[in-house]
Amino acid sequence: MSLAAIFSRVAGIVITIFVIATINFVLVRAAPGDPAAVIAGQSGATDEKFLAQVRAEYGLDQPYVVQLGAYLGKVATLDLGYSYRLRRPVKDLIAERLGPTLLLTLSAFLISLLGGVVFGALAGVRHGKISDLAISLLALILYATPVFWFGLMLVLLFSIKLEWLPAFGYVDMRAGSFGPFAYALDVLKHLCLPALTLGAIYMAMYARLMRASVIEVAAEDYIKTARAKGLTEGAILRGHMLRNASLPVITFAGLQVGAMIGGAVVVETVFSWPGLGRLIFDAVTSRDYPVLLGLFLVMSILVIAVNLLTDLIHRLVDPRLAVR
Amino acid sequence: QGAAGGLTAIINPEPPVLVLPINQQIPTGTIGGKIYESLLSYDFELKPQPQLAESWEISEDGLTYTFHLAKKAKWHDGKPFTSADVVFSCNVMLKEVHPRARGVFDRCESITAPDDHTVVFKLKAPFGPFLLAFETSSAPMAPKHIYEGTDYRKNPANDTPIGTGPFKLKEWSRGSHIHLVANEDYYLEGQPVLTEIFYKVVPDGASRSVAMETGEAQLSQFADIEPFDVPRLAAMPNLKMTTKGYEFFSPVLWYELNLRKKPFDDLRFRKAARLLLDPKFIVDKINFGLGKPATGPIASTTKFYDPNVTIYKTDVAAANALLDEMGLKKDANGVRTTIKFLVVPFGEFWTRLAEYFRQAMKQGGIEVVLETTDPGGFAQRVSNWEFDTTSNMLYQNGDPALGVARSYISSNIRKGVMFTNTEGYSNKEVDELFDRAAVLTSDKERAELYSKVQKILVDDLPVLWMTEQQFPTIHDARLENAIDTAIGVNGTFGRARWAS
Amino acid sequence: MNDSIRTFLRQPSGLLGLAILFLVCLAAALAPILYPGSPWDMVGAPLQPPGTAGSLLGTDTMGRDIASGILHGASVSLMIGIASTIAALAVGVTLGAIAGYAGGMVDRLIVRFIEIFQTIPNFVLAILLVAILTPSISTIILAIGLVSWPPLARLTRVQVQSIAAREFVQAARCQGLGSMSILLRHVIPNAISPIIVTGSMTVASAILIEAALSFMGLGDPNYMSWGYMIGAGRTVIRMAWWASLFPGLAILLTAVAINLIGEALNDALNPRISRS
Amino acid sequence: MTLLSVQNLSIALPAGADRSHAVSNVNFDIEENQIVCLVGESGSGKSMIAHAILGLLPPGIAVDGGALMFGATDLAHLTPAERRNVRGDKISMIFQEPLTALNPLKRVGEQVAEAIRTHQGAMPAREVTAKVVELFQQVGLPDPERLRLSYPFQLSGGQRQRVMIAMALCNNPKLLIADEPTTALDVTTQRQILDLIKGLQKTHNMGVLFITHDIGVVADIADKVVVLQKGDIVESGSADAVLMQPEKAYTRMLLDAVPGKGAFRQAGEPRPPVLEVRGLQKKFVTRQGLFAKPRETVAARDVSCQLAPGDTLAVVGESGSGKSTLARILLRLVEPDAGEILWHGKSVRQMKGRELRDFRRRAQIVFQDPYSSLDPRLKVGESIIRGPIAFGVGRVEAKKLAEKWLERVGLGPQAFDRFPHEFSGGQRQRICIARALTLRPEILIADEAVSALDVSIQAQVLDLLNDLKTEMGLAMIFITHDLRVAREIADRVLVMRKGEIEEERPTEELFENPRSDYTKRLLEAVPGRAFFAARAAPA
Ligand SMILES: Nc1ncnc2c1ncn2[C@@H]1O[C@H](COP(=O)(O)OP(=O)(O)OP(=O)(O)O)[C@@H](O)[C@H]1O
Ligand SMILES: Nc1ncnc2c1ncn2[C@@H]1O[C@H](COP(=O)(O)OP(=O)(O)OP(=O)(O)O)[C@@H](O)[C@H]1O
Ligand SMILES: [Mg+2]
Ligand SMILES: [Mg+2]
Ligand code: NI
Repeated sequence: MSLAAIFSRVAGIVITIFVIATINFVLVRAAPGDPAAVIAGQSGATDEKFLAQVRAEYGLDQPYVVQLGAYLGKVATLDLGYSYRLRRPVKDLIAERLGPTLLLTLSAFLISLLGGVVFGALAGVRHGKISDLAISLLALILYATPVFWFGLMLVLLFSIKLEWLPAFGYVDMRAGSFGPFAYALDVLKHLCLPALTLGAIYMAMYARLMRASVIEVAAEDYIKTARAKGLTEGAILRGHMLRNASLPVITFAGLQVGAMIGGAVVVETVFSWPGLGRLIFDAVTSRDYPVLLGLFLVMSILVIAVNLLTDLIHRLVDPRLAVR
Repeated sequence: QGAAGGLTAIINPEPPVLVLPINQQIPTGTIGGKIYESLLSYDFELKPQPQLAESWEISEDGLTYTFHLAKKAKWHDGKPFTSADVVFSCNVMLKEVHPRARGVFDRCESITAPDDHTVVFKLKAPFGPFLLAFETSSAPMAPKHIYEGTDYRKNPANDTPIGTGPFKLKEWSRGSHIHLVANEDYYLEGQPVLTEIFYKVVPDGASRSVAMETGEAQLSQFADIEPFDVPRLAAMPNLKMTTKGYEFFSPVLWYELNLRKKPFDDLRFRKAARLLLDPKFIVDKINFGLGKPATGPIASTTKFYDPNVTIYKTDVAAANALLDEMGLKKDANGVRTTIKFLVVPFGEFWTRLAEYFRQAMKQGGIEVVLETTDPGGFAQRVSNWEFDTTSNMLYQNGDPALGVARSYISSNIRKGVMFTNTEGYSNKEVDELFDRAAVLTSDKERAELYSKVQKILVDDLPVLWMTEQQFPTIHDARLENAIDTAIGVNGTFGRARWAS
Repeated sequence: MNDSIRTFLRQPSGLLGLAILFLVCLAAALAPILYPGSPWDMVGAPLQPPGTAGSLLGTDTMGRDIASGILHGASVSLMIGIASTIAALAVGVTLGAIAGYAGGMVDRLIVRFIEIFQTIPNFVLAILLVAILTPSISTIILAIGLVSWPPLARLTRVQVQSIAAREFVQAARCQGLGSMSILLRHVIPNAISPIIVTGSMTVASAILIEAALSFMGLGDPNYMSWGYMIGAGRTVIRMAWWASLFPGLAILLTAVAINLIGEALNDALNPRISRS
Repeated sequence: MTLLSVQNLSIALPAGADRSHAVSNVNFDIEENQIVCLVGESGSGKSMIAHAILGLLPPGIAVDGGALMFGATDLAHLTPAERRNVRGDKISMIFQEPLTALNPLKRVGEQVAEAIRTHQGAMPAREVTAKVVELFQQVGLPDPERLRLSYPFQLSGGQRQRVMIAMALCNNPKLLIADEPTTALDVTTQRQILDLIKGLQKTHNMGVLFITHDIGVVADIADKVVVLQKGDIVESGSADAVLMQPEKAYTRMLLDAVPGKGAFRQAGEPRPPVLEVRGLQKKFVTRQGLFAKPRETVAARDVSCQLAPGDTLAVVGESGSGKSTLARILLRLVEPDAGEILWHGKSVRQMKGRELRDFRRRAQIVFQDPYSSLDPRLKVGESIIRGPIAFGVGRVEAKKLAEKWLERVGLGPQAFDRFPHEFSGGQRQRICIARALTLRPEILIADEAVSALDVSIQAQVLDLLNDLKTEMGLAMIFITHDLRVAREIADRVLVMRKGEIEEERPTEELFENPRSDYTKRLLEAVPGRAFFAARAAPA
């Protein structure tokens, strides 16, 4: 990537963050009632002293532009505000929840991408056969399933009926006394259902895309060339089709990261996963706006980061981008 | 396993801090109650028992209370606990940071320490329930050597709470668990028995039940277990359920109508609304059998309860007749009037309560539109009287003077303050009865006055009392002596032990 | 157009989708007749399994009839889905068409704007909007509309751009047709079908978003919706699976139906497939 | 010795295809060291035969009769494994589109190496690389060491086709099948590739099955010719025999249809021009990103020319030389950076509103791609009458006009109510011409209007245009990359290269006596020149 390209990329990110922060600002101002009361809402009783403190902190007595500037300044210094409900800086709250969310979304992302590519390729190669039909149908259904409901049904099946996997949580409560290996294993066990829930829906999406893409690629001339070379079908699939066909899937997956993080909010709620999504749920039910706004910003940044990552993958896979 | 050993309990939500003197939310009380103590504890009948005070006496005129402190009591950092700490706590710190304590200790003329182990409270006027003010959450003792002269709320020591209780904070892993360990230097002989307590943060209701079911956790309290799960868990052989240990709180639940507005100012309307409602429904279908219908403002679990008041039976026809009499006619859709209901934004229970209210009122042709807000907006609207109807639940804190009168006396109509007389009820006679009952010291005399006030209130229906809420404490069947005071799970757990 | 309808009707999956959607609409229409009371009415004992005591699909924690809730919820879900899609279309198509047709600086600005909105986790934004503006049917529609427009805008832009560059559009210009009539008669008719298809799928995703919002407790408390029912049934899933299963199936079926229809529309509106 | 013997080959098409068999009862042999050319119009089944030999027929299409004897084995009946052994080893193949025939995500060297490894078993990587480099040298690729690490998109069309050839040659096949390997290339590149294939065929003693629709190419390289029409062999035999003494009418027609053999058109007296272009400049700037440097392409640099009524000006040049851009600028579909366009002395660039529409009506265009230049949603008639209606002609009258023109271009009025996709490419092109002519233009710009068509149809369209032109006194700008077409139709020829005018002369002068080197090279590269010159001479 050229220096100019990097530069314009960075500029893009900065602009995006700026816009999101502005949305945040506007939203707080859009909330009905006194913004100070809204921000301070968690204190239970509306205490005048407290309100004054909030007003001063947010500069609510200043003109809008000055307020916006001050707010952006805070964002720039990573000051995401203070949760009066939890009596802690939002930054800390988010920091301690970031790990589980990353674990969940990344594993779901991998599951969905790998599964989508594999199943989609399978269906694409078997185009028109029974296995294609089965995969396509399943994908269609999964794609139309409400994530949280799917999660609940998995819990019903795997935790309540079969008792194979834990239904909720991140680790067993007794895990503190486990060894590191047992601990990891326990987290893994807890991770199964949420990651599967979140991953499956997107897997369905990617599988559909991959299938179409494989069918399209299969008709490409270079596949004919590969056949004319005498390669086996397996070698053609591996060496020529997969990579080309997964390009649109990767692009799309990059676009879906935002949606996936949104999905994580719901999945974490269903599975009591102690991540950002769970924090959002708690913040929503108690309308803890500083936390909500901070989370919104952080999640957007997360999306940008993952977008960069997919971009990188894309560049690795597609030499045409790398050179340009 | 012997009597000692560790206990794993559930905590939800995670408390913001553990320093009980500066925060009295429920989870803070539960965990803080192991770390901090006050002068007294109370048995199930709310009779005072020794805690940091070994003994006490009250003067004839009911104006002077003298407490003799436990001599061996020490703070967790090794400093001795003395009467100076009590004076600092009650006279300085709590007055600043604890509104409820301020209300009580402002009644004192002076709080003094004649020697290291004696404290004397001199009241300006007699106050019947004064001895009930020394419950842990109501008047937690704070170490003077740490807090004196600092900004209490921002004191860095708030991360490492220092109390006198039988357990000390070892580790707090935010979002995960709080680890308490036994205080080896505890002043009461043979306490604590347990070696450690883990409080696990489990924000999800379903996971909490699972944790109890599997034995991952051995104790849950308050609203930890969703009501519908309680009967199931209670029936499990390895678990026990009790509703004891909440006597001090004895919360009463009611629907609140804004009496400043029409048609709520009309007693006939309130009566009709009351007749449309069925407390049994709330007990059975929203609470899954926990709690019992309330007959009036004072809970039956507290001292001055009088059952001989007007009893309202659910009667839709009578309600409609009353409404007809008021001249509220049904329109083509069978709607007499449309009112709003401000849904309490604290979870499913409150939502269900709102939904029930809507359906119940419908039978009388009263259409209810639910409004939702956030907790901030809720507090703001209720305390500023910007609502039609809502629901509310208040702790009685052991005595009508502490926890009941505040909702009905006209001197407590204070705009902008939550948990006051927000419905706007005003009745001179009631005011007077409550005032007089508070300053009497004889229980018998007080009971008489409270009986009178109960009768008046129940006939006047300032709010529509529904139920006396009960909380289930579910614990491992082998856990003993954990619930031994009127504050149950908020107690010290000094005597809690495993059955061998 | 007739060809399109014919092709559409030739596809079994599209027909199946139509049939399911028809049933859903029928359910919405018949709800007041089959279950004349309000879906909030507590008709029986709580948590009754399906088929007992006159409740077809069982009752929920407050003894409300699940079947009644599903029928009454149908119109709420459909209404929110359609209304928020219209909102999204209004924003997306307008912005996309402007960007595609104007090109240059305007285009770059709008594209940037779309990109930013695509970066934002849209469900989180929806939560934020609804939470802050307080949940009501109109704020929910607004929020869903506001988070659903970017793909539509992007698609519209690409469509308009590619159609405007087609040689037949240039030919039309050479024939002396004015800009307006080219836009109306050549560009839009040719660009519209993928937008219709994506728009129809947006209805499904809007229904899903609404369900998720209600599930999170951000629904309008005065309307019975499927997401609300799942949310309310979630805590009792161990003892009353029916309380969350059936409303979930309702959402699933509706979304599948809409997607099937969308796919069939896609084929039907594609002249190469429909008229060969 | 016979290398491959095609015996009574029939290939069945699936139900619903345009005919029941792609080819039926096809017989021909390919000998060692021989180039056999398979010619025929589009859709005649040439590719099907080639694909059948390697077993690469698309799903649903199968050999349903006859044999493909390769030595003693029948290629039509092999197991998948046996077939793979033949593919790329004894028989290899090159395809038409060099861009799409290579995997865009793999280095070209690796793609060749893969073919080597597949058939020669495990080999040390170094050896494979050495072999690849050697092959690249053989096919005349510059700097093979570096080039083998490139990706296809980094190579030009001709280079890619060379890579394909290297890949085909890597296992020393006995038979090479080339399916229109040069159709997508510029004439000069085509020339090089043809020479290369011919040269390699000699050195490797290969048999080659060369598929083309271009008789000129056949004349240049074929030892033997097989003429195919709608799946049947019309005629086959040695190249000399078939080309010089064609027996069948179809073959003769194919030969006659090749443009550019008749007498040169003579430019008439100089008349005042309808259209005059002075000093046109156009630079395309593509922005790469917010801060990246924009890429600039010069599409026109100081272009000037004139067009008189009744004149035909051919614009020729390689791909990307700016021909289409010129056409678009003339019609103001693209705004030039500088320069003047004068229509009857009036500045077209100053025109607005009515005046501009009036000009547009008098200057019509027919595009190259007959598939994208008709609105797929409109009936053909509707597409045509929109123009006249826009100029105030009544609907009924416009319809009459359209029907008249449809008939005039040989389609008949029943075409009016049909959709574009119901017509073949040639028919569509005629519709476009009808659409242009209903507005009675003075100037007709044809942008590669016949490039997508088979020679026979091409000849028909060219004839039609010629007739119409004389009839209506049209001034025509004819854009083409095919010099033969230019020679056939133009009074004057303008040669463009990279946005600049290389040469502009009357047709005869240019062809007989080119001045610029570039023009010379272009002329020399035209396939079948010698043959057609020889053929024309006795006539
Ligand atoms: N996949 C297919 N399905 C059905 N029919 C097909 C298919 N591919 C080709 N055909 C038909 O087979 C016939 C022969 O096609 P083929 O591709 O061999 O023609 P060709 O001579 O190579 O033409 P061109 O010069 O255009 O490449 C044509 O009528 C074509 O319509
Ligand atoms: N809209 C555009 N934006 C940027 N570059 C363009 C644009 N149109 C044409 N070009 C560039 O201008 C140059 C000339 O293009 P033009 O289409 O006029 O070539 P041509 O001679 O018609 O080629 P061909 O024979 O392939 O049709 C090419 O390099 C092309 O990439
Ligand atoms: Mg072909
Ligand atoms: Mg061109
Ligand atoms: Ni050609």
